[in-house]
Amino acid sequence: MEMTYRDALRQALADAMRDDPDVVIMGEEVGRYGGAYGVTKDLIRDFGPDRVIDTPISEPAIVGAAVGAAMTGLRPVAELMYVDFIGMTMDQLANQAAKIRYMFGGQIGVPMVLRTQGGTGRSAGAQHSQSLEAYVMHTPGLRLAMPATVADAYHLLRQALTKPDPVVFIEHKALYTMKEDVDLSAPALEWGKAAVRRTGDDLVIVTYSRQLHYALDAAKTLSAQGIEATVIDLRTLNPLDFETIRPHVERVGRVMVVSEGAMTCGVAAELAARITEECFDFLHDPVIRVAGEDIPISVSTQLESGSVPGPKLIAETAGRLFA
Amino acid sequence: MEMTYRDALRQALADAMRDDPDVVIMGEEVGRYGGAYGVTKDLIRDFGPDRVIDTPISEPAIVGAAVGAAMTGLRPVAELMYVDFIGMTMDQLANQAAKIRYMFGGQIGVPMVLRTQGGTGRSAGAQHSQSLEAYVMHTPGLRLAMPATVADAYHLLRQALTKPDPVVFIEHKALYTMKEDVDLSAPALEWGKAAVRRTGDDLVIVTYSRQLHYALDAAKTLSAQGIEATVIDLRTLNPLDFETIRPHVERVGRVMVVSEGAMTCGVAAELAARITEECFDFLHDPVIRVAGEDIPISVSTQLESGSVPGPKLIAETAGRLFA
Amino acid sequence: MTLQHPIPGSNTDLHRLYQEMRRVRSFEERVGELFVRGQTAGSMLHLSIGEESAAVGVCAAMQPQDTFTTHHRGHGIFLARGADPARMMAEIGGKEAGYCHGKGGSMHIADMGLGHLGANAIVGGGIPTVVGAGLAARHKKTGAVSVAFFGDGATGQGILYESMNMAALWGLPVVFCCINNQYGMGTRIDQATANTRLHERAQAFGLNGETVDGLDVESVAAAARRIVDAARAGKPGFLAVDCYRFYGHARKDKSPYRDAAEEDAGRQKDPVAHARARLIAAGLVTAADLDALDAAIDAEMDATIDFTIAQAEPPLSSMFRDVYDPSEPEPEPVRTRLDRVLARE
Amino acid sequence: MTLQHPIPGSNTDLHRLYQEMRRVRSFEERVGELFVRGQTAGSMLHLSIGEESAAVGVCAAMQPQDTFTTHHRGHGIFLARGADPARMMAEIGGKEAGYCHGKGGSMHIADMGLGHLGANAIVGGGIPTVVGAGLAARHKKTGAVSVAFFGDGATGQGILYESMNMAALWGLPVVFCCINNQYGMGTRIDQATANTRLHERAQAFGLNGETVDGLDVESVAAAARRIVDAARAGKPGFLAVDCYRFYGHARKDKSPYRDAAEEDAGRQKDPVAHARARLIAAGLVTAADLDALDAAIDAEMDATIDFTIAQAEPPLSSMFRDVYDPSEPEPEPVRTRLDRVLARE
Ligand SMILES: Cc1ncc(C[n+]2csc(CCOP(=O)(O)OP(=O)(O)O)c2C)c(N)n1
Ligand SMILES: Cc1ncc(C[n+]2csc(CCOP(=O)(O)OP(=O)(O)O)c2C)c(N)n1
Ligand SMILES: [Mg+2]
Ligand SMILES: [Mg+2]
Repeated sequence: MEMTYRDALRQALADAMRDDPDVVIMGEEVGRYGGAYGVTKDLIRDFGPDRVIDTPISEPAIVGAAVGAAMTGLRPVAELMYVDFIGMTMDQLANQAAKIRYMFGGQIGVPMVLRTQGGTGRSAGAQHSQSLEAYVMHTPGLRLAMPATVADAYHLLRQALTKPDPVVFIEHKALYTMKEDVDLSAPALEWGKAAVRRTGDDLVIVTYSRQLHYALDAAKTLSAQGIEATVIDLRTLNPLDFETIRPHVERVGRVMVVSEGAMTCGVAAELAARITEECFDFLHDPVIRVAGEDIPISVSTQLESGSVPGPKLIAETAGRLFA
Repeated sequence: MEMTYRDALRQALADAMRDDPDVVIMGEEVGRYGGAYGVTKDLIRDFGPDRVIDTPISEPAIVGAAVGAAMTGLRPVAELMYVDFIGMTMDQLANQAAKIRYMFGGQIGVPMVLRTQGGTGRSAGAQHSQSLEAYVMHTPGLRLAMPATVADAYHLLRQALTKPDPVVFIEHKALYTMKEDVDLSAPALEWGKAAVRRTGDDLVIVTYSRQLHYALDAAKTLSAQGIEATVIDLRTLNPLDFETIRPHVERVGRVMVVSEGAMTCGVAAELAARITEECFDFLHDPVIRVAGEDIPISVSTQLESGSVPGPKLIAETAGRLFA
Repeated sequence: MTLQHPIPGSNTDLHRLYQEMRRVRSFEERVGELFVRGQTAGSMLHLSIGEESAAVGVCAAMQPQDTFTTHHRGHGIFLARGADPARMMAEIGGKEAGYCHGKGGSMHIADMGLGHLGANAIVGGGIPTVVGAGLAARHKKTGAVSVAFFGDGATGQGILYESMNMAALWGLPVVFCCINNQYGMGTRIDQATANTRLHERAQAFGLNGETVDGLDVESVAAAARRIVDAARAGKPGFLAVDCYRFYGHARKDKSPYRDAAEEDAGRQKDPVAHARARLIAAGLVTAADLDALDAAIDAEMDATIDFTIAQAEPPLSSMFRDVYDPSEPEPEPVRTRLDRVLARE
Repeated sequence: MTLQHPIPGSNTDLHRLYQEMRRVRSFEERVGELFVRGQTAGSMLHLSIGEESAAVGVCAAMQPQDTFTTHHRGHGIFLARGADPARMMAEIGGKEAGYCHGKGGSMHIADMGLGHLGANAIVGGGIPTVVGAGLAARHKKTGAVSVAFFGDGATGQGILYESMNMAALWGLPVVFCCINNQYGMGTRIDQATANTRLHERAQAFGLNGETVDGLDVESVAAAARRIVDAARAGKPGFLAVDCYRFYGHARKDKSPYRDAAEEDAGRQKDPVAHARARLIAAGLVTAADLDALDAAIDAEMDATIDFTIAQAEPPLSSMFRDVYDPSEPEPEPVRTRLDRVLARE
């Protein structure tokens, strides 16, 4: 069945709400408006305003209330309209949600999901285009899922809604309208497992979220040049599935990591450091980091697209590894 | 002259305030109380309540007000009592302070300093012991200074107070009482330059803040075993002075990076990735990351000290590189 | 700093206020058109049609040295403050000739010359800025008041209360101006709060607080003058201007969450039409006079579109500029890094 | 869930309230002593001496199914709710036998059994929690009210207003209880805000709002009952309890920013002494009766110190436990990673 990423997310929410009466959605415009990107469309009609809760524009308290709800028996899906707003909520997220189980000696967990979306692609400017997953990945106690495919949009969200710990779930704004043929009833890949989306013997590309598609595009270009890439989609950044990455790196010996987030101290840095320390003796070249520029994002479309990786940069850079 | 890190910071503030009438300090308990760690003691007496401003407990607005003051002619030093509270202020810091110059096409800068302190050492628990510099280092537009010595406490703060862009200045809570013999009138090392604190031919240790002292301790232990380490103190993480690091790495070929922050996606990851990609052909071993555990910090002193690097872990790990 | 009011002929206060409102209306209609033609940068465009009296009335109470911040729906405020509509339009179009060289766009427009400390795409993001500007104004004795403009939706943000508390505590020359267009996206104000008398919150923190009906721009200007003058004298204030968002939240939103009857009633509250009617009724001008004025305004605003379309995008080379001060090195581009890494001797 | 009141003999309401307050006072004196002896974990210890009527009066108005969060100065509240003082003392001592196995300490104590959703070292950090708990209580029809306890200093935090707004908008069974001990560290409440009638803010958001004098625990209990009962019926409320922080902010702070006269006057406002005097004046008990009760309480609390000192620290092996749910793998220790990296085949 063909379905968009957006619709798969909605389906996951609806199915989870049907299966678990404790699932509630809360956030700005999630109800009557149906979500700024349409993900929660009609859910308020189907589940009512007590389970699809429109909130005031109060990001810190939205996350804080979700923490409290999760501690007292609900399974809230809090929504941040843009991951760019996570800065207001980092205290509730990192000091409360992430640490409560530990600080309280294991008495209680915080089984909430924080749904949000990030990335470039709509020339939405410096405060609506960021890729801030590194803040989350750096914070012990927070799980982090970033689906790249329609099937994962569905399955990762369903799985996130069964997890005992807080999950930050970051969608990509440029993927909502992406359509794929999926059979949602087919068995899902396990939570926490990376997916090998393509196999080749010359180069391993490790990536996630929208950059998966750019990497696959680039892999096609490279294939035409006789370079065959393995492309790994991490799916979740916490847990990070190194065991899927390792054998490919050891087999191939050349690695590129690709992330849309700013390069310095970002996810690409972690991946490069991790791969290098675990597989040093197998590497012919340093792990190549392709990531977002260390600059804010402009509204100007040409500056915007210039400031994050794309298929061209990935393919060109990979090609030069073999020049 | 012997002087504590705390007194050097106070001296820097006082000297800057004398030299520049636009320098104002604002934060919780900075005035009458003299600062939670005594750094601003008596400054309100010397400069008055219009320049040493006690604020309500409103971290987001403290940072936001500093942004506005910096845009309109003041040079504010905003204080966050603990870096752990940065989560409430990340929107004002990362979406406003860091991006204003860029978004507004270079019309105006935000010459503010955000002084705060972090790290373990006082068994202050999960919400008062973190090392969150990676959030800042990952954010384009923010400068980041982390003094390890008494002289740097003074000079880096003085220099930060002349910079055109926002500087996050993170002190270490365990260093306030550290005393060193310093001549503050001696010429200061340039802003943005790393300091080579010790030179040896067997291993390069790259670190900053309190871990510098642990690394120097470990270097002594290693020296007794015949292993001589070069120890580099970064002083500022943005700018990052790679040009000081490079020749030592190329010369020595073995590197350890040490950070108190959580390992995953932290500063140690960036340093390891950067050193590896720039100096790959010179490395005998992968860059070794020694960093904080990916867990919250406990109040229990033994769990607290167990969760961050110390001289023993650094020396043992280095020793094993040569076993 | 000169406030530009390029169309001459103001003969009464209301006449000038009408003219300013009419310019905002005309600009907004055209920027919406530019958007539809795909010529604006940015997927988001928020029009202030219906809210002109707030922009014009409050700006009329401000002095040249005053500063301000706005929310994402700030075109009208900036225009009322004297912005050059062509440079505004160019910025919204993401062009090099714009106020921010095309980097900021509609939601991040600013101009230090006119005291515009910036629009903001973060709801509430520009509110604490004025507290700092107020501190600086007092410290430097500039006599400036700093005004934060924001929507009713921003009353959900805690930072508003933190900022009002500081302003009141320190007696700062600061004004919080809430343009209450009844909606934050699809959420009506009474769906976002249990007490819609928003000024009561300001009073509870010790500020002057008033709500004024935005239908009549002269009432807005009078209320603003009370609040701004008191702020200048050390008593900060809050002014809510009640109005109605005539169109969708952003240009593409058709407001399906509002019914036609409500929208019709809301659009009756048209401050431009109201001022026009009053001017004519007072016998000061004829409809023909105003038609001529309107036509002149529309022609001026039409020109901003042609200007914008003719302008160039910022060059790719500007991408790394202005992350830091020009005296500092630019961030190293990823490509430059890759060149070095891939070169390996 | 059983509320423990281990000392029998309550014969009147005030007698019970006195007893509870006396237990808090006794506990706090002893925990301060433990701190001085270097036996507490954590460099920060905040005593609630002088604030006993807030803890005891409000808890007296709560029902067993109710939940709550506290600030960093929360020992008294937890005790008043029925905590086991030995396990509390052990937690504050950082011992395995404590409520949180020594990981949380004084500022992060919690107990799901008694509905204690956690103390917090972030000023204001536990406030929105009760909004969520209120939503859950309504959803699950538990009949529970959730109470956020916090200090006057937390009124500086915007999240309080966001939370109150939500509670009022949704009619949640939630109470915001501000223990106004006049100081946030060294800052007196009138140095932190221009309007110290804090309940007016709650009213402006549409909540019930009251301020009560903490000298008289019966008045506090009565006010709390009004506020809590109304919240249970769907009208959330705010209660400020005026009291005085008898000692420093933390155990080591000597409050140099307060003068002796002020402190003397403040300490006159002693809810324990006041209740004692009233009990005796009413002829219900004699001073000797109360002396005996006090001695029994002190003996109980003395025992918590011996208990705590005898307990073990949490084992190092517990360090990686409870970051995630026990069903999930623990985070990999740095040493394990290093073992692998250094091994290299
Ligand atoms: C912090 C933050 N939260 C949410 C948004 C998304 N958003 C943009 S405008 C808006 C509604 C704002 O309403 P209001 O403040 O009344 O301004 P109006 O659009 O009515 O002018 C929302 C929710 C945002 N930009 N920033
Ligand atoms: C977010 C945050 N800011 C600052 C602090 C430091 N701090 C701890 S307690 C305190 C004063 C709190 O005063 P109040 O809320 O009145 O509580 P009290 O200590 O009087 O009980 C401050 C500033 C903190 N822990 N958290
Ligand atoms: Mg609005
Ligand atoms: Mg207090």
